[in-house]
Amino acid sequence: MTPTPPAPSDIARARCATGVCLGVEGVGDDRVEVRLTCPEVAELARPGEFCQLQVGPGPVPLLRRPFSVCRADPEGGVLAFYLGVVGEGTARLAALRRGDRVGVLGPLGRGFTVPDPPATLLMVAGGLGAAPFPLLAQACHRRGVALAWLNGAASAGRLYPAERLGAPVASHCATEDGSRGARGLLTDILGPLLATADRVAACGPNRMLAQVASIVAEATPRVPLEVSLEAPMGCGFGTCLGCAVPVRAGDGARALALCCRTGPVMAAERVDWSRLLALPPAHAA
Amino acid sequence: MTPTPPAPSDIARARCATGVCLGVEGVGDDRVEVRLTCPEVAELARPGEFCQLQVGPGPVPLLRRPFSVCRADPEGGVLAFYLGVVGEGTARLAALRRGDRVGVLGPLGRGFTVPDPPATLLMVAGGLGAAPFPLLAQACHRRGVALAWLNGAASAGRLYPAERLGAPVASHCATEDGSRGARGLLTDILGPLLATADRVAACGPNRMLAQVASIVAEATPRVPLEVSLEAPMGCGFGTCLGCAVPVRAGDGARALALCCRTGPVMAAERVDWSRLLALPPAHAA
Amino acid sequence: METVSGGAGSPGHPVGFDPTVAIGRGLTLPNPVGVASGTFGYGFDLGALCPVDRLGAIFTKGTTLHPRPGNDPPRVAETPAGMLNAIGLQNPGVEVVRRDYAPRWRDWAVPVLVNVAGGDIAEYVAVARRLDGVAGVSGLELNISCPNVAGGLDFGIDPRPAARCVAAVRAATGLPLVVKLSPNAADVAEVARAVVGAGADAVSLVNTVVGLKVSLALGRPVLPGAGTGGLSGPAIKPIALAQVARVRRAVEVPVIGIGGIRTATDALEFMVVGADAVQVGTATFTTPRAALDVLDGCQAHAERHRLCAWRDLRWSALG
Amino acid sequence: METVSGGAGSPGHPVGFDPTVAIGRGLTLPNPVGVASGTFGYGFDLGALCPVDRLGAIFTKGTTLHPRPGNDPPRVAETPAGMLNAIGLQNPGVEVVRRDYAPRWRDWAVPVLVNVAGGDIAEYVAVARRLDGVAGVSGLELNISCPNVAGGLDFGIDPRPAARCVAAVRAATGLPLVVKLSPNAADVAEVARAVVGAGADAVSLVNTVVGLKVSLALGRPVLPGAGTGGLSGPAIKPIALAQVARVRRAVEVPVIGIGGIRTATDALEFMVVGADAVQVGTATFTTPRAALDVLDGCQAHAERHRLCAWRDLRWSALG
Ligand SMILES: Cc1cc2nc3c(=O)[nH]c(=O)nc-3n(C[C@H](O)[C@H](O)[C@H](O)COP(=O)(O)OP(=O)(O)OC[C@H]3O[C@@H](n4cnc5c(N)ncnc54)[C@H](O)[C@@H]3O)c2cc1C
Ligand SMILES: Cc1cc2nc3c(=O)[nH]c(=O)nc-3n(C[C@H](O)[C@H](O)[C@H](O)COP(=O)(O)OP(=O)(O)OC[C@H]3O[C@@H](n4cnc5c(N)ncnc54)[C@H](O)[C@@H]3O)c2cc1C
Ligand SMILES: Cc1cc2nc3c(=O)[nH]c(=O)nc-3n(C[C@H](O)[C@H](O)[C@H](O)COP(=O)(O)O)c2cc1C
Ligand SMILES: Cc1cc2nc3c(=O)[nH]c(=O)nc-3n(C[C@H](O)[C@H](O)[C@H](O)COP(=O)(O)O)c2cc1C
Ligand code: FES
Ligand code: FES
Repeated sequence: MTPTPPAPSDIARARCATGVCLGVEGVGDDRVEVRLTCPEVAELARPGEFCQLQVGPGPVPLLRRPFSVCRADPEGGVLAFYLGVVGEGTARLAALRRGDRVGVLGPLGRGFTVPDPPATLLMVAGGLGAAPFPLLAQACHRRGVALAWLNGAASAGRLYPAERLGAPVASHCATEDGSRGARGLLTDILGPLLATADRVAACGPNRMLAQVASIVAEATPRVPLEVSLEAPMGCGFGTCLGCAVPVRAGDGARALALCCRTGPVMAAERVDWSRLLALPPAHAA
Repeated sequence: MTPTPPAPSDIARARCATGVCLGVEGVGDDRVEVRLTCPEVAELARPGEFCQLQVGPGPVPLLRRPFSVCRADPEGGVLAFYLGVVGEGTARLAALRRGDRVGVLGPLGRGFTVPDPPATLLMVAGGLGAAPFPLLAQACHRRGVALAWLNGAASAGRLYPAERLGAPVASHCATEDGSRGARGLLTDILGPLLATADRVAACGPNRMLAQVASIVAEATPRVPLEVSLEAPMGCGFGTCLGCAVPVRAGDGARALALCCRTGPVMAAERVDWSRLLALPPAHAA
Repeated sequence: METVSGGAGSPGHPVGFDPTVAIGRGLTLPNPVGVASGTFGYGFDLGALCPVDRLGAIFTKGTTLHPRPGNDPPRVAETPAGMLNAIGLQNPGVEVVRRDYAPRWRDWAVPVLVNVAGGDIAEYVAVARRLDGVAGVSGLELNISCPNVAGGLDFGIDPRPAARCVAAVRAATGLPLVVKLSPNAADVAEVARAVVGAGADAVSLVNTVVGLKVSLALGRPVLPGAGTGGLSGPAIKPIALAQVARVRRAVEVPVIGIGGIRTATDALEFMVVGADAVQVGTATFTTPRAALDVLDGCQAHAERHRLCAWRDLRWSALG
Repeated sequence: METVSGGAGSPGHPVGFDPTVAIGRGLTLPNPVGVASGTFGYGFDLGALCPVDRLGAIFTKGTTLHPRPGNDPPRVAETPAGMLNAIGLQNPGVEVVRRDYAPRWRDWAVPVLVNVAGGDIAEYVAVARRLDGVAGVSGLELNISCPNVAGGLDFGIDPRPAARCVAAVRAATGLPLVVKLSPNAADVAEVARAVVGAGADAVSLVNTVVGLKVSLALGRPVLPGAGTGGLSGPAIKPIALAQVARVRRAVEVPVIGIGGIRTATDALEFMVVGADAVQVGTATFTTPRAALDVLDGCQAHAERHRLCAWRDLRWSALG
């Protein structure tokens, strides 16, 4: 089974467009989906790619913010992003009103591999890391790939509703407070699920991804794992060199790769997990 | 006739309050009145005093912006400000929606003298300089002072409607394009009106005020003139020393006075007009 | 000081939390949040808008030997996340300060430090001498870094003249001496070392950064003269944090951090990079009680994190 | 160049409007709006997001003798109206530039100037020598002011080493030589005079200002190592304008203004205080075609005000 390899990040596909807000829908507790009309980008976006959204006229906040494309409907020309309020930029996006204009730069980065059927893809999402999976699930489903879904969050209200994925999935979940599914972390229940998967795609905090990677690396038979990483970004298109993440070079040597061009999605074995975890978390930047 | 002297600017009267927007009403072309509920300040504000309005959460724009109190209704707890969009701060105020909160620091500065009756006060307003006159007109009318009104603007749509003053006035106007009243500047028709006035209060651009001052100074009999000056302001309450305007000291020597404490309303003879006009205009700061 | 005192010693604090900050020569601030020179007058202006009694310290407007009228207007202009000022040291002169202001400060709970400025060393010395032993004056802040008067910067950007100036003032007064450093020095740590060597009890930084705003419509700078002024506000906070961290590594004396502080988080960030105390400046203009809000927020943080002293916040790499 | 050329010579301009900017040694920029080093790679990254053909100049990423991997992450952080970066001169080394990149630049309408960096004078000289006479390379911009590598700043803040470095590079190349000045010097005008004396054809300024951001949650700076990085963006515009005005009075050569330029108004403000050309930096990150928008706005301004040359904008007091 040779999966279709991810297309390399191709800046020629990126558009600097303007989206128009169609509405902001609450999703569970403290999470929203922001829907925009943005046909230029909606027709190009692939699973796991991201957009740099402008969160104001500037100069405060100054930089765009990166968000994974959650949904892209080429026919309707609609893009959706899933997010929670963690700071000024996300607060502004969550407060958009219908008709407000938003700068959309994208699609950017390298996305997830969509496997060739027959195959089962296990999608592993921690918290806001659910964002890229509706688009990935729909692409896989259209292609005939079976799907499993493992979602972890602090509480039931923070889980991403499986029915919103837009594709049939075998659904599993873990909550820290035990309010739905297993009590604990998703990594507590990941092991057994690997047996049924041909491939794993994961997105969430770096610490969670590192644990997922170590569990997958120890499982037999070993399944390919792709992870979507985060890094603070200056530009999103490979120019500022600001989003370096530690990777292992071909010869295993220490190296760095740009999260916005080589990633955000990378093969797990490419990532230098111990160096990554030694860094201050991206969300403190 | 000894007019009631203006109260000195008394910082003990200032409140750092929060107003709630009741609405933004269009007034003619490109001008609005912003109405706020702000009882603490509404009960204290006197004609010609101003408030420092917060125009956003910061840090851009950083500073509050000064606006003359246009109306203050102590019973209803309502304040109104008259403004046009000249930059970012005024754009934000004009875009306020009902229910939005606005920081209001005031009342600040020294206002206009309300003359003792019987007397006729001529109010001279250039453009946005109409702002302080509704409050002044109402205070004078309540006191039994008769009023004349001279308003100049670029065109009819920019004149401040006399009926909004809230008091009966003998009304005169000049427009640069001749679309209403005399064609030209208000200073073209000021001279003859002085004969009927016991006192003049003026507000508008520095250049206009200087001309008004020189016309009044040459008229016989000479009537007292008070002008409301503008200066870029850092604080509005006398601390930053940023709002200095050139004045003549008691002995006629060059001196400076703080627009926010000694002003914004000053006796015309106190102002050092030639030095004032030699400065870059406040609106270029 | 080992005792618990002031508002921060209120319930909720771990027993033994010490909110005070020792500056030296007997001066201990009740808490680390002061107000910056030139942004709080001589403490009388704000009245009920910002009651002074809970402040950690008041640093007065820069004071010279004789009254100064200040610069021609315009004197202030807004910039992205900052403002420029070119007040030009308008002040009533030291005689008014010692005769009229100091007596009123005597009964205040808050220590008042007079910010001293001058055109040459002799003027600094003369001002300091006239304030020596004056009841109500808790200390001096030597402003060797004002960018808005001719000569004002020279002392601040070069270690040697800075040290000469400080040594001369040191000899003229027994008052606690804080020296205010300029961010326009090529190496602020060198200047800090020099002034501490010359007798400074503490250093404060940063003063404003030299900046200029242009009016395209006028085809010239907004401020008069050469058009330059001092940049303050949030825009300079990263510059100030970098310099405080640098000075913290260079000297042992207390460091007072200044520059763009609007919130408790801003103030605590300065403590992370080694500030013992802070001053709130420009923020007072938009929120008159900003310093009190900052203090309240810092105290709440100390309680939440059960600090024993502000020092607990310091980045470990700074020792 | 006396002829009318490029987009700015289009209808609406008074006959004789000259949009070009002469740098010296035969290099004339087609218009005054370039893109700044480190914010546009080597000109290949942005593709259709910002077509290069109408740009006034491309200043490449800082280039060293050998490839450099750059600093550990995180490398960027946002600040009020600005950003910090500590990229650490990640670049492929001069060999890749001369072998792979320069040939592709040969057919471009836009002049490409390679930004040269190094750890010592020998490295600057070696890089410059390797680029001398390479087709496609229109000039060098000597970065004696990078705050993010050990030693990078030393050349920029002191006139003597700056002059030595420039003189050595001047001897090694016949290419037009722009020297990029640091805003962290105590007196940028002195450094400017020194480098012009040593053979610089033009100067550009400012590079980033040393800054630091703290994460209170982590109790340490956000950026690794000492925590400092280079501050860029609108926050530093007033600082850059002040320094450009100062350098304009100090030297006769062309001055290229940099710092916080996002709009045509920003660019024109730099011309008011004496800049002959400008570079758009951080703004490209948020608006990839920012430099073209700035150019269009400047040209519209020139038409509206019927300028004969950009020089007409200059503040009269600067002569
Ligand atoms: C490729 C990529 C895809 C992402 N997709 C999503 C998504 O689909 N949904 C979602 O909710 N979030 C996503 N993020 C994270 C999102 O970009 C940040 O939460 C956002 O930038 C925070 O902006 P803010 O202004 O609200 O917060 P800030 O005020 O900037 O900061 C608040 C906190 O968020 C942190 N933060 C800032 N930038 C980043 C960053 N690049 N990565 C992580 N943390 C950051 C800050 O450091 C701070 O601690 C993604 C990040 C990357 C790199
Ligand atoms: C005591 C006083 C009372 C005022 N009352 C009114 C009023 O009732 N209605 C009204 O419309 N305007 C009034 N103004 C002017 C008003 O303060 C400015 O128009 C406003 O600050 C501009 O803010 P902005 O952010 O929209 O413009 P900015 O983006 O700050 O600038 C736009 C233009 O307005 C100029 N400006 C900024 N501050 C001032 C200032 N203090 N005075 C004059 N121009 C300034 C700028 O320099 C610039 O040219 C008053 C000014 C003062 C000093
Ligand atoms: C209007 C104004 C006047 C100032 N006057 C003085 C002064 O007289 N002496 C002095 O040492 N610093 C003076 N400063 C500098 C401040 O004390 C402070 O160092 C600087 O503003 C940075 O802090 P901030 O960003 O919090 O304002 C002044 C600042 C402003 C804004
Ligand atoms: C991410 C980044 C990388 C930079 N790299 C370099 C560099 O390699 N060489 C250099 O001379 N300047 C470099 N700079 C400085 C810019 O060229 C410019 O001088 C500075 O950012 C100020 O301009 P701005 O405010 O428009 O960004 C860099 C700036 C940024 C933001
Ligand atoms: S975010 Fe700029 S290179 Fe990746
Ligand atoms: S505006 Fe600050 S003193 Fe008048």
